[in-house]
Amino acid sequence: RNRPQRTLSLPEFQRYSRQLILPEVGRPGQENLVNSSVLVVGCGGLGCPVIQYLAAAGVGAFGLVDNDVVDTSNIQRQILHMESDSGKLKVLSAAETIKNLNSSASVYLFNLTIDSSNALEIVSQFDLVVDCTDNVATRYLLNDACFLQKNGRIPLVSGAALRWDGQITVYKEDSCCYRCVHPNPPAPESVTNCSDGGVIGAVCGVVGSIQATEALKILAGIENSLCGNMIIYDGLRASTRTIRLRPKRPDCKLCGERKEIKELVDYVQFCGMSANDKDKNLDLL
Amino acid sequence: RNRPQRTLSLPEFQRYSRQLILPEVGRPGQENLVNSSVLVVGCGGLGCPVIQYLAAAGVGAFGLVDNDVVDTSNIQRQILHMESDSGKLKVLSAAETIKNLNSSASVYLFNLTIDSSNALEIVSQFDLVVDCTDNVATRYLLNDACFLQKNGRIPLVSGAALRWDGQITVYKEDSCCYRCVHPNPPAPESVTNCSDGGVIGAVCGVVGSIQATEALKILAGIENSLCGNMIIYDGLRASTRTIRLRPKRPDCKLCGERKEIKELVDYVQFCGMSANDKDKNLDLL
Amino acid sequence: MEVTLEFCGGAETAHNRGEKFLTFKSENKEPKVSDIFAQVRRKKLIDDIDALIESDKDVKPGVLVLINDADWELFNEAEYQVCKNDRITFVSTLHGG
Amino acid sequence: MEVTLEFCGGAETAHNRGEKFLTFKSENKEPKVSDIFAQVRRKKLIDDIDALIESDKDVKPGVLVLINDADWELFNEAEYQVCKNDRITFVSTLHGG
Ligand SMILES: [Zn+2]
Ligand SMILES: [Zn+2]
Repeated sequence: RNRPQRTLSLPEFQRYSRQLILPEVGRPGQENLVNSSVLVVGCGGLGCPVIQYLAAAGVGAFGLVDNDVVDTSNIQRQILHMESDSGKLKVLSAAETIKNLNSSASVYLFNLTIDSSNALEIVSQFDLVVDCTDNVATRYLLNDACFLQKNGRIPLVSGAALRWDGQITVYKEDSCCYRCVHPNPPAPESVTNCSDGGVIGAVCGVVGSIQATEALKILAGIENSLCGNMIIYDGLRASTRTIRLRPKRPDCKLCGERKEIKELVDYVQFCGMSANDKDKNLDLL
Repeated sequence: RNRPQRTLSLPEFQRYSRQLILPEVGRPGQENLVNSSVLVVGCGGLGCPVIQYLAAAGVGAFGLVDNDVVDTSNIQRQILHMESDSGKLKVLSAAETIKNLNSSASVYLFNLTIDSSNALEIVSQFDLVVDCTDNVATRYLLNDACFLQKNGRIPLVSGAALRWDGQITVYKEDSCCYRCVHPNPPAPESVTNCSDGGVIGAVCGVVGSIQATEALKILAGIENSLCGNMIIYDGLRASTRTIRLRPKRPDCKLCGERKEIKELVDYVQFCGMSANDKDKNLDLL
Repeated sequence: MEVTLEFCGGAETAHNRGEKFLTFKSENKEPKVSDIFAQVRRKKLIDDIDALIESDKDVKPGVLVLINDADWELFNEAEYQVCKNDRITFVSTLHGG
Repeated sequence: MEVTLEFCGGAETAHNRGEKFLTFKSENKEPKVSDIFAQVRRKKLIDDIDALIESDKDVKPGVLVLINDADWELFNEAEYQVCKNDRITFVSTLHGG
C-alpha cells in the first residue's frame, strides 16, 4: 500500500494487451494491478483458479496461506497441484505456478493456520483478501481481521463450494459484513464439508474464477463489484443467479453502531468447530 | 464409443473420492468418466480450464484441436500455458498439463484447423465435443458436424467469452441446435473478437469451468444439463442468470423437418469470415 | 393463494431428499411469511423443517431467506406480506472451499 | 405503460456507449413488441438501433431477444403482447474464446 509504484514495461504492454484494451482497465488499471498485493487464504479448490487468474492478470504480489500438503484426493479439483506434487506443501506448489505464469510477481508464503494470534498482522500487509477457506471459523476470522485494520477496512472476496453448489460475495467499504449476514454461527452438525459431502472440481473453478474477476476489478480500481449481492451457482441444475443481500446491520456486533467487537476472538470456540475441514466438532466442556 | 470398458482401480477410489461420494456420480458415474472421451476444440482461453477440470475429474481420453503456438499475449488468460511455453504448440502444452494432472488419460493431438474436410471424421471419434473456439465459422461447423454423425448426434457444449461477458449453452439429443438459434450468420463487421475487443482471463475461467461441469455431467451419465437454456455472465456488473432458449425449430435447415443440410458446407464462405480470430473479413468477389 | 417455496445451496436435502420446489395453497388469503412458516410446520409440509426454520419468525443460523432473489431482511423478514407469484427461497450458506 | 429495455452481452454498446437499461413510456396502452420496436426507431430512443433491430418484427442476426429471461421465440416473437413489469432484453451473441 505504501510500496514504491512502478510503471509498465514495454513487454508488459504486449503481454497484457487483451485486458489493457478494455476501457475499464487501460494503462491506469493495469498499473494498479502490477502494484497491488493480494492475500489468498487457502490453496485448495478455490485458491487454485484464484491464484492462476490473478497471476496471469499481472497482480504484483501474492501472500499465500495454507498449512497443508498436497494429497492424491486433492488433484481431482485443485488443478494447479500436479500428480508429482503429492506430499509437497501446497504453498510451495502454488508459488511455483505463480512464478511459471508471471516471473515478475512477488510471493510471500505463510505455511501456517491463520488464527487470532497472527491474522491482523498478516492481513495488514495486503491490499485485498480472497477467502478460499473450507471452514466457518476462518471465515469469521477473516471477516473480523479485514474490518479491524488500523488503516481502514480491507476488501474481502468470499467464495464457497460444496457438492455441485457455489456461492460468491464481496465485503468491502460500507457494505454489510459476514457477521451481518450470519450473526450466529450455524450448528456444527448442520455444516457439511467437502470431505463429507463431496465437491465437483469444475464448480470450484466457477467460484474461484468469479472470485478472481471480483478481486481484479477492486485491485484495478474499477468501481463495479458484487458488493451487496451474492452469486449463487447450482452446477447440477445448471442454474445461476445474482441475489441482493441486506445492507449493514445497525445491530451488527462488528460493523454496527456499537462496535462491540474491537479485537479478534477465539473463532474455534465461537463456532464450536475447528479451523479446518478435517476434525470438525470439538468437545467444549 | 465401442472401446473396451475398464473398471476403477483402488487408487482411483481414493483419488476421486470427493466426487465419488456425490450420489449423482458414484461408482457408475466415475466409471463412465474414465471410459469416456472428449474433443476440446481450441486450446485458448476457454480450452484451458476445460482441459484442466476434465483431466482432473478423470476423463479417460482427450482429443485436442488447435493449430496455434503459445504467444506472450496468451498467458494473460490461457493459464495452462506458462511463460516457458512461449513458441510451443498449444496442443503440446495442453497435452503436458493433462499428463501432469492425470497420467492415465490418453491424449490425441490435432495440430490443425478443423474444417469441412476433416470435421466429421475427427468428431466421430469422441463421445462429446466442447466448443472453445474463437470464431463464428467453426461454431457452425461443429454444430453441423456433431449433428450429422452416422451413429447419432454427439453432444456439443458451447461457450464464448469477450470483454467481461460470457455465454454457455449445450446442444444435444432433441434440443435446438446452433442453427435454430442463429439461422443466419451475423454480419462480419458486427463481430468483435478478443484481439480487437479484449477479454478478462478470469471470465474465460468462469465460462470454461461451467463448460467442464456440463461436459462432466453428460459424460458421467447424469440427466440434468444446461440443454435448452443458456447461462449469461456479466463479469463487470457481477450479474449472472440462466435464460430459456427456443426448442428445435421446425424450419431449421439442419435439424428441422426437411433436413436441407445433409453434409458439411464451406463455413468460411457461409459466414464471410475466417475460421480464426486473426484475419477476420474475406473479400468474397 | 398458491405459494411456491424453493430450496437451494443444499437446503434441498430438507425436503424429499432433494426436491427443489414445494407448492401449496396458503390457508390465509393474505399471508405473511410467518403465516407460511406456521402452516408449513403445522401441516408438516417440509420433511426436515428443523433444518431450516427455527420459529414462525426466524430461520436457522446459516440459512438465508430470499423473496424474489433478494434477502428477506430487505422486506422486514417474517412480517413481509406475500404477494401472488412471489418466490420464497431457502438458501443454505456454504462453507467449503 | 412504462417499458424497460435491457442490453447485455455487448448489446450495451448500441446505447449511450454502455448503458444497461432504457426505460420509457409506451405510446400504446397495450403494445406488442413490434410496436415497441417501431416507437424506438421513430423516436430514435436507441443510439445505434441498426446494430440491434432489423425491422419492427425482427432483430439482426446474432442478437437474441428475451422476455423475462426467456427467448422471445417462446412467446411468438414480435407479436408478443407486452405486460406490465415485463423486462425485454437484447443479448448480443458472443463468439470469442
Ligand atoms: Zn456487520
Ligand atoms: Zn436446428
